[in-house]
Amino acid sequence: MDFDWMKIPYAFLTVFIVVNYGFLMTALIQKIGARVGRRYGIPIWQNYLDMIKNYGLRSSITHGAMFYLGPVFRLSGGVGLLLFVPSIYGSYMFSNLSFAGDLILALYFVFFGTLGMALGAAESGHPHAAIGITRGLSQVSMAELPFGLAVFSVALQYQTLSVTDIVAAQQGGMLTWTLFTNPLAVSAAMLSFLGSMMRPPFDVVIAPQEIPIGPPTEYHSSYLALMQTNRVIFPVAKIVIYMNLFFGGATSWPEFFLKVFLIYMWSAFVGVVFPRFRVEQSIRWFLVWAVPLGVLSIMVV
Amino acid sequence: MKPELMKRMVKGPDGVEFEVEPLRDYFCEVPPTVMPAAYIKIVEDLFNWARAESIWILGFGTGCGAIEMRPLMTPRFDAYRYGVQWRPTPRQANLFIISGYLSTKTLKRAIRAYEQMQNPKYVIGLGSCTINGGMYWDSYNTIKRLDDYLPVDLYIAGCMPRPEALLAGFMDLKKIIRAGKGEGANQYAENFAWYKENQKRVIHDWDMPDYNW
Amino acid sequence: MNALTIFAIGLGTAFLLGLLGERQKSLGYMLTLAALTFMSAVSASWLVVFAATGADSFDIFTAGTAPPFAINLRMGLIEAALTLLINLTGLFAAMHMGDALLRLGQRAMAVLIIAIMALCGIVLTRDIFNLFVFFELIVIATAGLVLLSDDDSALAAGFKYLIVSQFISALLLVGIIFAYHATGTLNIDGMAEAAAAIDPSVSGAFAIAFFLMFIAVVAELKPFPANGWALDMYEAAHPGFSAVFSAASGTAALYAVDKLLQIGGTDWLPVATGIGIVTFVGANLLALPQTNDRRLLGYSSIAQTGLILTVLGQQDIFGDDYFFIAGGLLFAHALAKAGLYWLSALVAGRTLPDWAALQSRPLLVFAFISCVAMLSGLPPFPSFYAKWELAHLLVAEGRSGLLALILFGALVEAGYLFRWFGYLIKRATPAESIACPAHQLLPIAAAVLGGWALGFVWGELSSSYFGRTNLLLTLPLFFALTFLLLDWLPAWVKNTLAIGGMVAFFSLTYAEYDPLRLIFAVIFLIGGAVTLLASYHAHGRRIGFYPAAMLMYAGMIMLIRASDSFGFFAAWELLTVGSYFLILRGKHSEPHALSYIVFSLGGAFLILAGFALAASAVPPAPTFEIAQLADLVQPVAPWVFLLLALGFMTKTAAIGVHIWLPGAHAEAETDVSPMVSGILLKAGLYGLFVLLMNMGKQSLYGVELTYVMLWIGAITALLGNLMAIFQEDAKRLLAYSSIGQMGYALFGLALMNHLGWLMALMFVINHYIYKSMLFLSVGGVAKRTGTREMFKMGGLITLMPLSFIATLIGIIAVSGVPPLSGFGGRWIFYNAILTADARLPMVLIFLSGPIAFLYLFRLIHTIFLGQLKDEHRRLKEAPFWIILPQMIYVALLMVVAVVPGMVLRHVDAYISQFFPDGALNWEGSTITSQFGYWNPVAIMIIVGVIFMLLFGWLLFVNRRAQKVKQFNFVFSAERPFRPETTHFAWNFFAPYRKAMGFLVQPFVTRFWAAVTDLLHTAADITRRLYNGNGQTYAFHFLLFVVAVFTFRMGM
Amino acid sequence: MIKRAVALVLLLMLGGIFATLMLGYTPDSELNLTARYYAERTAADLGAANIVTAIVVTYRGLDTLGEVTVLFLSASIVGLVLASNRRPALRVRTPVGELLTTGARFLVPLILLLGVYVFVNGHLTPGGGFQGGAIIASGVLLLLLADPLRHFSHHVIATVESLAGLFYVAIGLAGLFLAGGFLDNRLWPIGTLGELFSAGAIPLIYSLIGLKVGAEFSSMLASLSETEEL
Amino acid sequence: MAYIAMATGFLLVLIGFYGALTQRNLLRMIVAFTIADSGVNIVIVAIGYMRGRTAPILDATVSAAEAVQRIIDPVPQALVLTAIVIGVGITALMLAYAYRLYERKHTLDIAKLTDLQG
Repeated sequence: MDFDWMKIPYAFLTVFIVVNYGFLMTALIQKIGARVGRRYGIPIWQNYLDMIKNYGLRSSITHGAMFYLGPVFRLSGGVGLLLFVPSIYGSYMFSNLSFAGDLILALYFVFFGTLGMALGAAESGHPHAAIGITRGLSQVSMAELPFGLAVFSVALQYQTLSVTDIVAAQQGGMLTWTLFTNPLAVSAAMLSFLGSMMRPPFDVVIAPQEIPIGPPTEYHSSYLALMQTNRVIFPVAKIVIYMNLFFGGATSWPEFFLKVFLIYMWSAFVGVVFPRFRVEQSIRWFLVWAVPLGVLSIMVV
Repeated sequence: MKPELMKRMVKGPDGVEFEVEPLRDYFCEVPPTVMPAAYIKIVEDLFNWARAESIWILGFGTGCGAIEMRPLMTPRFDAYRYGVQWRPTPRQANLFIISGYLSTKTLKRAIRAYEQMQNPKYVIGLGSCTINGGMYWDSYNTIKRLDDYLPVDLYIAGCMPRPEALLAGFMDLKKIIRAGKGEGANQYAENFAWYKENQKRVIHDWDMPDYNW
Repeated sequence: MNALTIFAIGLGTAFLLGLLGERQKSLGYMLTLAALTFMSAVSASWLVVFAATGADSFDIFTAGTAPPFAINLRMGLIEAALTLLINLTGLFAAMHMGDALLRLGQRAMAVLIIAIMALCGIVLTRDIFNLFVFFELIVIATAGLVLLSDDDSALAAGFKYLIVSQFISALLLVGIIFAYHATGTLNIDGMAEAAAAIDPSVSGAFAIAFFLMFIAVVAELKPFPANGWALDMYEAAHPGFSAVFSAASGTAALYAVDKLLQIGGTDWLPVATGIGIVTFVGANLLALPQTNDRRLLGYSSIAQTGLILTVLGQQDIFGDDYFFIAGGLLFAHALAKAGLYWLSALVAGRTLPDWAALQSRPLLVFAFISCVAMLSGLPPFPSFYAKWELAHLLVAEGRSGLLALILFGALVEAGYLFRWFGYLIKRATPAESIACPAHQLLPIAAAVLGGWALGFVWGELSSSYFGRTNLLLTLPLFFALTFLLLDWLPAWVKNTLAIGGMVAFFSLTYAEYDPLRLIFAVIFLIGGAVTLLASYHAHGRRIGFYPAAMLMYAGMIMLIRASDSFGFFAAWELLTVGSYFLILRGKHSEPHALSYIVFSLGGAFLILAGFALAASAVPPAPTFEIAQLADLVQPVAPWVFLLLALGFMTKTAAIGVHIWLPGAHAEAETDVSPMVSGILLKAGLYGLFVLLMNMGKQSLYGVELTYVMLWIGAITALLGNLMAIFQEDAKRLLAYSSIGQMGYALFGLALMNHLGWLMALMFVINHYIYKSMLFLSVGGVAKRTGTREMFKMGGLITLMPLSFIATLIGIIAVSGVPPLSGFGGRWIFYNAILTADARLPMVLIFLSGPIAFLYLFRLIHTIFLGQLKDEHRRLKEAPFWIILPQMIYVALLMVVAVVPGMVLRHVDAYISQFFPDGALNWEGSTITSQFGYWNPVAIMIIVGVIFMLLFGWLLFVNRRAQKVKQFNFVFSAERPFRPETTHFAWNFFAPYRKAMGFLVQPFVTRFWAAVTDLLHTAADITRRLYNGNGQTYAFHFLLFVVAVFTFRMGM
Repeated sequence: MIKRAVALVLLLMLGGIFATLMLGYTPDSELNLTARYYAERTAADLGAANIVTAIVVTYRGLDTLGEVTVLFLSASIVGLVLASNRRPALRVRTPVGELLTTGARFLVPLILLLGVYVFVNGHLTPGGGFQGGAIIASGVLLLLLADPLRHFSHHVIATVESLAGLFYVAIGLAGLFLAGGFLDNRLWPIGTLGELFSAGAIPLIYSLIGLKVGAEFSSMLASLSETEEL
Repeated sequence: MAYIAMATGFLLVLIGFYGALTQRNLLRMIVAFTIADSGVNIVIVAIGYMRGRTAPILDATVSAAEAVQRIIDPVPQALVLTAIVIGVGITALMLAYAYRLYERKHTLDIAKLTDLQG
C-alpha cells in the first residue's frame, strides 16, 4: 500500500490546531452568551483549566468496560470525524485522512461517538443517563434528517459525494457557494444544525436538574476530560462539514477560523434568544419546518 | 433496616433459589483510601492551580443558605468569572457548600453526596449553624458542628452571610487549594472510622453502605 | 376377472350373510372383509392391466345383448382407479368400524358391502336408469349405515337425508323418463349422441329433462347451500362411515356428474362450474367458524367436491390433462378425508382443540399433517400438481376470475385446516391418552401411505410431462424426507447428518451457480449449517424439528436450482411449509404460525397465478424456463410482474402484508428464529432478484411498477423501523427490524440500477449475518432469563459477556456505523440513489436510517446494560452451542467489513450484465464509484488507531479507577430502591411515541382483522340457514333447483 | 304461514318447470329405437311373451337385481332399526274376531297360490316376481292381522330370502359363463313362445325374485308388527 | 289422455311435495312422499302411453310380427316397476326411522329434531 506516512504528523497537527481553536472559540461563544446576559463571563482560558483540573482529579470509579470505553468512543468519533474531512481546501497538509472515504463516511461516523457514548452512559446503570439518551436519540434522529436531505441535495447538485470535489465546485467567489446556489438545502441544514448542537431550544436532553445533565451524569475526572475535549473538537468537525458543503470551504486557516466561528455563532445566537422545546415538540418542529425544506431542496435541485 | 435492604431468597429463572444481600451485592464495600498527590511536585502545583481556578460546586442547597448561592450566578455577582460554576451531579463537583443548618435527615444525603464526589474535594460550611448550631443549637434534629461529620475546609460565618461573603470565601478557598492544603478528602479517608461513628450516632436509620462510591 | 364379479361377489356375500346365524358374527365379518378384499383385488388387477398396457377402456355387456338395448358397463383406467379407491375405502372402513359392525351384526355388514358395490356400480354403469337404481341403493344403504353411529342425533340426520333424497329421486325419475322420451334410449352414450342430434328448435323439453337429471345428480354432491342434511350426516355418522360417505360416495357422484355432462354437452359445463365454485367458496367460508371436527370435515369435503365439480365444469379446456387434474384433486381429497375421519375416531372430544390428544403420537401427527397437506394442495401430493395444471389451463383460457375464486377458497380452506393443525400441536393435551387399536390405525396408515404413493405417481406423471425429475426424487427433498424416517435418532446425530448433508451438497454443486446464485446458495446451505450449529444445544430427540428444517432448506436450495417455473413454485411451497412447521414449534406461536402460513400461501397463490399468466403467453405450457419471463410483452407482462412481485413481497414482509412476521419470528425457538429471519427471508429477495433480472421495468396503466415497489420498500423500511422502536419484546423488536431491513433491500432492488442491486445483495449478506447473530444472542439470553420482555432484563453484560459482544457488533453493523460491514451497505446505497430519479421515497429511507439507532440502542441497553435484576444474579453465559455460531458471525462480520470486495466484486461483475453502467471500481483497497470512494481497510485502521491511542491514554490517566457495583451511582443524593424500579426500560422512547406514534397505529393489523372478522361474520350469518330442520333443508334444495334453473335458462 | 307461502311459491316455480316439460312433450306415434328393438326381437331372442318381463328380467336385469337389493337393504335396515329395541313379548292376547280368523285360514292358502301363479307366469302374462311376492306378503299380512301374536321365524324368512338372492346371483353369473353375459336368460333353450317352460331362465329368475320379494316384504311386516305395542 | 295422466301425475308430485314441505309430522310427511312417488310413477307410465295401442304382451291378439305396430312402449312399464319397488323400500325405511325417532325423542315433529345445526 502506497501510504504517505507524513499524513500522520499532519493529522496530529490538524487535531492540535482544532483542539486549541475549539477551546478558545467555545469559551468565546460562552463569553458572548454571558454578555448577552449582562455578565462578564468566564476567562477565555477557563476551558483549559477545567480540563486540566479534571485530569488532575485523583480518584475515579468505573461501572464496567463499556462505561470505561464510552468516552474513548466519543472522542474517537470526534477526532475521526475531523480527520475524515479535509479541513483546508487545496492543502495537502490539511486534507487529513479524507482518502479513507467520502461524505457518506463522515455522515455515518458521526454516530460512532454517539453510539459509544450512549452505551457507556447506559452501563452506569443510572436511569437518568438512559432517559437522557432516549431523549437525545429521539431528537437527533429527527434533527439529522433535514441535514441528510440537504447533504443529499448538495450531492445531487454537484453529482459527487467527495467533499473535496464539492468544495472545488464552490471556488468561484461567494455567489458560487451552495448557500446561494441551493438556499433551500442550506436553510434545511442550518435548522438541523441547531438541533445537533445541544443548545437551546434543543437542550432538554441534558436537563441539568431533572435528569442531572442526562447521559454524562456519571462521568467525571479523566472521562469527563476526554469528553470535554470532544466537546470542543466535535462541533468544529461538524461545522467543517457544513462549511465545506454550504459555505465554500476554507482555503486557509484564517478563513477556516472565521467561517467556523460564524457558523457556530448561528447556533449560539438562536440559543440565547429562544426558550426550550420539549423533546416531542422539537421532533414535531423539525418535522414541520426543517424536513419540508429538505424535501423541497431535493425535489428542485 | 429498610426491607428492601434485607437479605432475601430469590428464585432464578432456572428455578434455583439463592440469597440476595443487597448491601453486599448492590454496593461496593471498599473503604476510601488516601489518594497521593502527583509524584512530581510541579505537576501537582499545576493541578492545584487548575483546581483552584476551576471550582465546580455541587448544586445541592441543604438549608436556608442555599438562597444566597443563587445570586452568585447573576450579573451582579457573576461567580463564573472566577472559574466557579455549579454542577448538578456530585461526580463532577469539587466543592460542597453546606448552606446553613443541616438536619440529620439531610445529613444522610449530604454524606452520600460528599462521598460520591471525587478526590480532591472541598467542603464549605456556610453560616453559623454549620459551626456550632447557631440559633438551632438546641434543636432536636439538626447537627451542631459540621466538622464532626465531614471534613470542612472553610467556614463562612453569619446568619446568613451575604453572597459577597461567599465570594470572599471562594477567594480564600482558592488560596487554600493553591497551597495544597485542601486535603479534606484524604483526611476523611484517614479518619474514616471516626467520621462514621459520629455520623451513625446522629443518623439512626442508617440504610446505606458505609461508604458511598 | 370380469368387472361384474364385483357385483356378484358383493351381492353374493351380502345374501350369504343373511344365511349366517346370530352367533356367527365373526365369520360374517371375515366374509365381509374377504369380499371387500376381493372386490378391491378385481379393481386393482384391472388398474394394473390398464396402467401397464395402456389399453383402451372396453364395454361389458349384460344379458348378452349389445347396448343400448341392455345395460352395459364400462371398464377403463379411470373406472378401475375409482373403483379401487371405493373398494379400498370400503375395505378399510370395514376394518375401522369392526366394533360397530360386529355389534350390529351381519345385516350391517351386508349393507356396507352393498353400499360399496353400488358405488362401484355408479362408476361402472353406462345406463342412466341403472345409475338411478344405484343411487337409490346408496341412499338406502347410507341411511342404514348412519345407524352404526353411537350418536342419537344420527337418527335425525338419517331421516333428514331421506327427506331430501326423496325430492332428489322424484326429480331424477321425472328427468330420466323425459330424457328417455326425447332420445329414445337410456344408454348414456346413446343419449349423448341423440342429444347432440336433437334439433335445437325442439330441444327445450330435453334441456329441462336433462336439467332435472343433472340437478338431481349434482344434489348428490351436496352443493352449497343445499347441503344441510349432508353436514348432519357427516357430523353424526360413525367416522368410519363418514370416510366412505366423503371419499367414496363423493367420488362416485362426481363421476356420475361427469357422465351426465357427456350427455348435456358443453352447454352445461358453465352450470357445473358455477355450482362447483359457489360450493367450494361457500362451504369453505362456512367451515371457518365450525367447532365440531367432523362437521368441519364435512364442510371441507363438500368444498373439495365443489372444487372437483368446478374442474368437471371446465373440462372443455383441459384436454388430456382433465383426468390428471380432476384425479389429482379427487384422490388427494378422498385419501385425506378418509384419513382424517378415521383419525377422528381416535380422538375422544369433538371440538377441534381436543385433537391435541394426538400430540403424544408423532406418527399420528404426521398422518394428520399429511392429510392437511393433501387437502391444501401442497407438494409433493397429487393435488399440488393438479393445482398447478388447473391454474395454468384456466389462465390460458382467460378464465382468471375463476382461478381467483378457486385460490381464494383454497386459501380459506388452508386457513382453517392449518388453524386446526395449530390446535393439534399447541393446545394442552388431555390427561387420558388415546387408545389406538391396530384395526383403526391400519386404515389411517393406508390412507396416508396411499397419499404419498400417489404423490409419487403424480410426480412420475408430471415428470414425463414437464420433462423434469420426479419431485420426490429430487435430491434435496429426498434428503429432507429421509429425516422423517430417522426421527427416532437423538438430536445431535440428526444435526450432524443435517449439517453434513448441507455442506456436502454445497460442495458438490457450488460450481454450477453463477455469482448471484452462489451468494444465495452459500447463505442457504453454509449459512444454514452454521445456524444449525446452535441446534446442538438441544437435548433428546427433538421430534419433528429436523424434517421441518430440512424441508425448508431443501425448498430453498431447490429454489435456486430451479430453472423452470414449476420447479421454482414447488420449491417455494416446500420452503413455505417447512418453515411453517419450524415456526409452529415455538411455545406460543400458534396464532402467528397460522398467519404466517395463510399469508405465505396467499403469496404462493399469487405466484402461481403469475406463473400461469406468464405461461399462457410463453408457449409451451405447463412450465417454462424462468428466463423466458424476459420474453413477455404487453399486456401480459406487467400483470405477471405484479402478481409475482406481490407474492415475493409477501415473503419479504413488505408493509401491508407484514403482520405475520413479528409474531412468527419472535415466537419461534431460539435456533429457529435465525433460520426464518436470517435465511428464509432471503428466499423472497431471491425471488425478487429473479423477477427483476428477467422482467426489468414494467408499467401498468402508466404507472411504473418498480417505482411503486420503490415506495413500498421505503415505507416498509420506515414503518418497520418505527414499529421496532416501540416493542417491549426483544425478539419482536428484531423481527420488526427485519421488516425494515427487507424494506431497504426491496428499495435497493426497485432502484433498478447497478448499485441498487449491489446494495440489495450486500443487505442479503449482511442481514443474514447480523440478524442471525442477534437472534441467536437474544435467544440465548431469553433462554437463560426465561423471558423476552426487555424491561425484565438488564445488566447482563458481566454475566453474558460473549452474548453482549455479539449484540454490540451486531447493532453496530445493523446501524451502518463505520467501520463495520453495515457501512458498506449504506455507502453503496447512497451511491445507488444518487443515480435514481425517484427522490421522494428516498426521503422516507433517510428518515428511517437514524431511527434504527433508537431501537438498536434500546435492545442492547435494556438487556445488557442498566440494572441487573435479583433473579438474574446467578445467570450463566448462554450455552456454548448458541455462542459458537455467534462468534463465527462476529468473525465473518469483521472479514466482510474489511474485505467486502472478496464477495461483492464478483457479483458486481455479474450485475454488469444487466446494468453495465455504474459498476464499482475495486482497484486496490479503495472502492470507487462514479460519485465517491471508500476504503474499508483504511477506515478500519484509522478508527482502530485513534481508538487505541485514546484508550491507552485513558488507561494511563485513569489507572486507579475503582470498580463499583450497580447501585453506586448518584441518585439525587438518594439510594436507589430496587433494581426493578431503577432500570429505565419500559416505554423507552416515550417522547418519540408522543411525536411519531400516529404513524404506527396498527392500521394494517386492523385491516386484516376486519377482513377475517368479515369472513367469520358472513359465515356465521349464513350458518343460521342450517337450522337443523329437515324441511328447511328440503326448502334449500328446491330453492337451489329453482335458482339454478333460472340461472341456466337465463344464460 | 310464511313457510306455506314460500312452499307455494317454490312449488309454483317447480310446477312451472314441470309445465314447460309437459308442454314440450309430444306423444310418439311410432316406437322409438329401443322400444322397437324390444318389440321386434324379444320374442325371437328371449322367448318371452311378456315384453315388459323380458326387459325387467333380462335386458335390464341389472336394474332388477338392484331393485331386489333395494328391498333386501330396506328389509335389513328395517330389521336393524327395529331390532335393537325388541322388547320381551309382554303381549296380552286380544281376540281379533271369528270372522277374521276364519277368513284368514280360508284365504291365505289361496293368496299364496295366487302369488305363486303370478310370478311363475310372469313371462307370459301381466305380473311377475314383484307382484307375486307382494301378493304372498299380503297373505302374511293377513295372517298377522288375524293373529298379531303369531311369530314368524326371522331365520326362516332370512334363509329363504338369502337363498333366493344367492341363486339369483348364481344364475346371473352362470349367464356370464354359459350364455352371452351376466343375467342372460339363455342358459338353456328358450323353448316355445307362450309356454310355461319357455323364455330360458326368466321364469326361474322371476320365481326367485317372487320368493325373495315375498320374504323381504314379510320380513319387513314382521319386524314392523313386532314393534307394535299392543 | 296422456296429457291428463301426466298433468295428474305432476299435480300429485306437487301436492306430495307441498305436504312434505309443510307437514311437520313425520308420518304425514311419509304419506306425502308416497303421494309424490305415485305422481312420478303416473308420469312415467303416461310417457310410455301411445294412443290406440295395447299392452306389450305377445299373445293370441298380438303376434310377434305386428308387435311393432300394436304395442305401446314397454320400457316405461319396466322402469315404473323398478321405481315403485324402490319407493316401497324407501317408504318402509322411513317408517322404521320414524318409529325409532319417536321412541328415542318422543316426538314426531320434524321441527324438533334439530339437535345438529350450523
